[in-house]
Amino acid sequence: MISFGPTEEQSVAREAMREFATRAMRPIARECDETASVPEKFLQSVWELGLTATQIPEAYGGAGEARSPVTNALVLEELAYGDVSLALAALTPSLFANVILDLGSEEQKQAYLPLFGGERFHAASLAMIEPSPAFDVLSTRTAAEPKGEGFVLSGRKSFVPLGDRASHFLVVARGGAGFGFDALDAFIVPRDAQGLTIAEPEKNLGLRALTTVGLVLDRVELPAAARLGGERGIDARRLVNASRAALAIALTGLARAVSEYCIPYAKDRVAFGEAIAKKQAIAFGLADMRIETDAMRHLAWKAASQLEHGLDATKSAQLARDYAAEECMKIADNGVQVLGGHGYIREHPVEMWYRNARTLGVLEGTVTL
Amino acid sequence: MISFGPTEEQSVAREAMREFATRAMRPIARECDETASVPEKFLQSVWELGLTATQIPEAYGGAGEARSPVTNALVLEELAYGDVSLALAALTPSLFANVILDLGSEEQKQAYLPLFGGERFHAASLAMIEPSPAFDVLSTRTAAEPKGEGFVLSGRKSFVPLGDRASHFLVVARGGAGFGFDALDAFIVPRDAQGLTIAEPEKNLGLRALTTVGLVLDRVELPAAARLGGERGIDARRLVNASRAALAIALTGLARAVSEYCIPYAKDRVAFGEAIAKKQAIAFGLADMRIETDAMRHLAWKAASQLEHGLDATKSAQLARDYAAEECMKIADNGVQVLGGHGYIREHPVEMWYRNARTLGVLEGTVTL
Amino acid sequence: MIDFELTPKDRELLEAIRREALVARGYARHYDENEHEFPPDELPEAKDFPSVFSLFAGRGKEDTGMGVMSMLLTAGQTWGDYSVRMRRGKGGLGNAALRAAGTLAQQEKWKDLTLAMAITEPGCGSDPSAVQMTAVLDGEEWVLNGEKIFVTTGCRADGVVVWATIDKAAGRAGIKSFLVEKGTPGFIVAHKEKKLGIRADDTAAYVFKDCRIPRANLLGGEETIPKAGSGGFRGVMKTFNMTRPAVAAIGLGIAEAALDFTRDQLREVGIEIEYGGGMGSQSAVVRRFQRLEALYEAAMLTVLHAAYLSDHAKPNNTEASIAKAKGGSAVREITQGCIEILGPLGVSRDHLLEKWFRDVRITDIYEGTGQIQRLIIARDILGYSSAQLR
Amino acid sequence: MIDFELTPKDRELLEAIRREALVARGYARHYDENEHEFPPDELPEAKDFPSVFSLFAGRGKEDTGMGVMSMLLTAGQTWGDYSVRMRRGKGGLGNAALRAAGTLAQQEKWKDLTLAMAITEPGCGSDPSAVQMTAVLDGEEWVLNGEKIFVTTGCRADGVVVWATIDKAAGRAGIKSFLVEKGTPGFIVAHKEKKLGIRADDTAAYVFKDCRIPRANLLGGEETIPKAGSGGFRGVMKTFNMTRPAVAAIGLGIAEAALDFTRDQLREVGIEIEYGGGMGSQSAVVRRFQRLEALYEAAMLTVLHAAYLSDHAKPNNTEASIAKAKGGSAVREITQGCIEILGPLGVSRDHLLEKWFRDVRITDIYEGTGQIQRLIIARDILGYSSAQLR
Repeated sequence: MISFGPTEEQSVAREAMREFATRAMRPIARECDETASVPEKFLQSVWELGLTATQIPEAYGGAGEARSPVTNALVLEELAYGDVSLALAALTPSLFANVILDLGSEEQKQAYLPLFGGERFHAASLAMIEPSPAFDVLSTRTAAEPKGEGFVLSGRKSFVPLGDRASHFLVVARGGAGFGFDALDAFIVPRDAQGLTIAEPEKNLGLRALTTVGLVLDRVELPAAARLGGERGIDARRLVNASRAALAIALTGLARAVSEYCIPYAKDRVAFGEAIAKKQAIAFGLADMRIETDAMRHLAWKAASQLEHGLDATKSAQLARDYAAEECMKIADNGVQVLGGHGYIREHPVEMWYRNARTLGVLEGTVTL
Repeated sequence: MISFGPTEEQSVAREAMREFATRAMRPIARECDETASVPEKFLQSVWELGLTATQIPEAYGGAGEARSPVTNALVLEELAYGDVSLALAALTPSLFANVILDLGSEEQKQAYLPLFGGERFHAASLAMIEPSPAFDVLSTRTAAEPKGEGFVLSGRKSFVPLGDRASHFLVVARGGAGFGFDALDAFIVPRDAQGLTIAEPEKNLGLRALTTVGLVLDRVELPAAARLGGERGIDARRLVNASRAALAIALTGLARAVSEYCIPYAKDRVAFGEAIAKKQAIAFGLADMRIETDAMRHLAWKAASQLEHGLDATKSAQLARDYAAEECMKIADNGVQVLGGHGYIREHPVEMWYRNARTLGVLEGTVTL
Repeated sequence: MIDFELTPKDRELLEAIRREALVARGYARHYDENEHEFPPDELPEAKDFPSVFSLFAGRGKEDTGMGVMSMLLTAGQTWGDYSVRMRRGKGGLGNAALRAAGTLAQQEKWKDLTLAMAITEPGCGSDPSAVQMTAVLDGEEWVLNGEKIFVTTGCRADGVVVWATIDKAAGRAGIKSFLVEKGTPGFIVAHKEKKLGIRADDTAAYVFKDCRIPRANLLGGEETIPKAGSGGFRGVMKTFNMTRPAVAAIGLGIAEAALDFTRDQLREVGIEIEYGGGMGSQSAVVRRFQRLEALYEAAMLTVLHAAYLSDHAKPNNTEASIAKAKGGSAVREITQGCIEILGPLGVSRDHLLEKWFRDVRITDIYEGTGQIQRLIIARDILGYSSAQLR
Repeated sequence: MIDFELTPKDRELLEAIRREALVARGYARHYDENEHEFPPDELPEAKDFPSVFSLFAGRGKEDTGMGVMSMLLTAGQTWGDYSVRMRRGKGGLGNAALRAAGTLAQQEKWKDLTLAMAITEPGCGSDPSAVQMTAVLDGEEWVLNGEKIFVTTGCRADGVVVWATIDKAAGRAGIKSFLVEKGTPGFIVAHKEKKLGIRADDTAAYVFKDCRIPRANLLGGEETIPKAGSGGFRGVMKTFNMTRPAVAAIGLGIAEAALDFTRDQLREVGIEIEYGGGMGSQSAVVRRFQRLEALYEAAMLTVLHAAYLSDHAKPNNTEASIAKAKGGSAVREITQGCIEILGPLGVSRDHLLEKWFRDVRITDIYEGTGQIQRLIIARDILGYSSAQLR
């Protein structure tokens, strides 16, 4: 049944996150961007909201609530609205845990999910992106060669969230031969694995509060049990789709932040004798921001809902992500223009959102639902 | 030396064409569109302007003025400004003659150029397009197999201008093996060639006053002399580049027609108590029409100038044509929007220009410089 | 619960609609080339089809809401051909107005009429508040005088819901909707417009000359002018909260047909639309096509969202305009893009794509242009009155 | 004759500029990460390069005009790095104003100064007519009072051309340009702005407090207010007819660097940008890249066109705004698109692309936003005064 109505619980969760975003994220966002760091205190405060643990079954040390990509989408939009860099940092543990939940073997769930049941923030991450021009997940070069019972991983990864502190990495690699998703696998690599080098934090255009690192895998030897999903491996589409749906809704939250910042600004700012909001060129631009933010959200919700139903979301997730990347870029770009010179200086957040929109729009595998 | 200044002669020619477009084309454009026909009287009147014969050397029965793609671009913009369907019909003879001039062998020039030195309008045409989805000149399927001294042509063509009355067709076909331009050749096919079937006039979205037909070539046997350029054949790029540069400037003329029609309309039309031209949404749209029309013209001029210098215009012609197709579509689209309901009814020319913009934007080989 | 899956009953209904629509498509070119000829209420090939309406029976709480469903059905019809909208009984824009603004008695009385909606006048484009047509109460009758243009289904309709002012000085507040039945003396159908597209449609111009109608034909029956300025006008605007999304749905059904045709044609030359890969591994054609698909999905979802709110009796003025604005621009880009992708073949009248390109262009114009919709949205988000933002 | 080919002398000059520019590129990241640190007038590696200016000698009628050439040279500089613009002697925006509005004597007197241009005030964005800063004639001195923000090269410059009104009641007509040298009492450089990009640039805020300058520092020397209303203001606006295209050229040089970098990176993974084929035979990456190239070409040509008109003393107010508006939007789309094409690698600070993305974003903002330029264009084509179209 087609419905745009969140459940009672979902509405409550969304409200709580909106309040948290305004209270705990907005005030520190600029400083975290300038210093390119995320305060432990913040990570711990989000941890205590239980975002990662809630949907882990009690058997694995979680709160045992139903796994719901839709609920996670509602939560992510609000956190991204607060600050998308901090949101991705806070949700990095889920990037590892949710994938284990969805695609891991029983042994893997038992082995790794309990890591996230504790009191303290625990980081584990996903390594999908590679440092090559026009990178596309289908062009993944990191290879996993069978060796005896296990595998040997070789390759380079970049943009690994919280790689500086992650205890484990889910590394996407080309297992089988051939092109396309069927050739892709993921492997659980502990931080201290032989041959794994974790580079210094990367410096990026945006999402600066989110620490990302590069990984070099030089013939990293892994046991058979390290292969995600065990013997049968995984359908890498599921992994990519969840990431794209997540990016789509994160971009929606970011776009909404821009739009909601511009509205009061345009009403206050006077030029040629009246509020610039009364100029059609500005007013229509603000209307378009609202139109596209709604559209982005609907597309992301549809993908999330298909994920929740266990349906193939390959099409809906791709359309949602590509659409959101393009429209969020336009919105952030127009946000700078609405503020004019003030949009170019770091006294206002729009220049940061402009950088974040462009950065988030080209990343994959850095957040999931 | 970079210069945007036409010569004295070019300025005079442009003025004359502008006057002709307003006097002889605008008044009949709508009826020609509704009846899908072009009056002989009109073709004859353009013929008397000598557009085709002027740049044919006297030795071949022409007026012997210098061959100038730039001058032709200035002329074409004005004619397209008047009515692009009639413009293409009027210039169809040049579509054949100019290609012979640029790429034909001495024998071919002597044999065919005199056809255009007479008093009466003489039609000959070019057949490049084929009726396949997402047609691209590089995907040309019409094939020319060597047979004895000559060739055998087989394939289908569409959108052949004035094919209903053309005495000869320059048929683009895949001569050599391999992909790309080097495999392309052109052949001179007389109307009465064995195996050539000329279909009924096509019905199209736009350019309705321009009669176009489909050709079926069923093992048409041709002598060696029919191959354009003789033994050495041709560089098909030259053919395609000249066509694209021409399309770019024709689209510029069409865009200017829309833009110049909308300006007075927007100043006269009152809504919410004032001329709609005073609404930023309308005014900025009109400004964008002017910006892009200028940009389209500059790109087309650059390609035409490179053609005139005999330089490789492959890049400039492609950029100019693709850019013009996209921007002219936007301008025509916005033209309809500026007129609102009046833009949707056939009392105003903008709905016709909307159809013409979309049609012209996907055609190649229907006009040249 | 947020969900986008159709139930079996939903699918059954949509399949029935599309089956009929596909029959209509067989006549699409005929009604395009024979402008103003009316399609029959029932096409011979569809005579024995079970009535779609019978399928409405037995729909339950677990099925998609009727408002959302009506948008999908509307799109399903025009996916076949716009002319399907021209049949009687299916109801015109005026019927929506009657449902929204009429009293129960009025809705009952005129429920069997196909009603057009007449708002635009030669002098005022998308500016309803500039309505010049007057309605003067004379005893138990209203006397109407004025002109209307661009009246969709103006000839075919049995009657019309027309906007007229009972007090020009009151501006928008003075504007009321009246129902006028065909055949009423002084109600003249002036002429039909020749159009770019939707040629099966009849777009008429009306003249009202001392046209007398019963006092009871004032929709809603409220003869006084509300104090709170634009209140009365807002009442009139309410009319549009399902009409705006519906108009977008009409265009989107056609846009979907264009996408389906393009996908099929590309398959003919071995180009498959595959998903999952990024820009780096896509062809220009596939990427462009997927952008158009995304536009379709995005626009359709804004339509369904506006209808969903209406189904749950939630205010949807902003969302209705979002649906109309997004749909209006999406269908333009989609049909323009499909032709760009298919090239010369796309502009040939051997296929319907070029017709769909012409038909959808009306979407962003009638029932309030995209500019008007953006004004409405901007006012809502900025908290400006129509006086503050023009 | 319409022509777009460079002469050998043109090429020589451009190559020399680019050679210097490439040296500057080596320092680009440094000056980006050390905001407000001034680049030296001459970089060590470039010390022994022959002076570019020597190459101006011996240019003839057959060579490209100086106005057009200056645009190409400007773009050639920023193709290396925006910081090149920060050197002394190269002249700031104020120098252009001095050349355009100053008397010959004034031009001679201050020819060696690098001059900033101060227009914007905290209260007025792109609305110069709202200038609040006042200039009052007191004997042989003008007394200036007011604030200016977003003054490009405000700290580095030796002086500034500042807009102030000698009669607020006269509106635009009362606005005049004054030259104020650094060190003048009452002329305070308040602070520097932290910016998204062009960080080697210094953007300052000024405060003028009873700042006294010689009567002769009024550019043009015209102390009376012209009858014909906006005449005086138009005089001021004349300043911009080469500045607007130049500002676009600054951005386009950077955009070209982004295109070059992207092309090279794609080649690394075997993607060649080939021309000639249509959409049907292109990859998504190649088609997108070529669209960006077309945008660059189109924008650059509007810049050269505006300069060409100026070289031939033809009015170019509309064309100057076209160049600024087109350049401002083109550089945004180009740099956004290059990152989209290169993906994650494009946002890494290991490369300069992300910096170029930040640097060019100022183009559509300073010296009149894209909206202001469109207002100017619209007024010109519609024949509206600034009062008629706001």
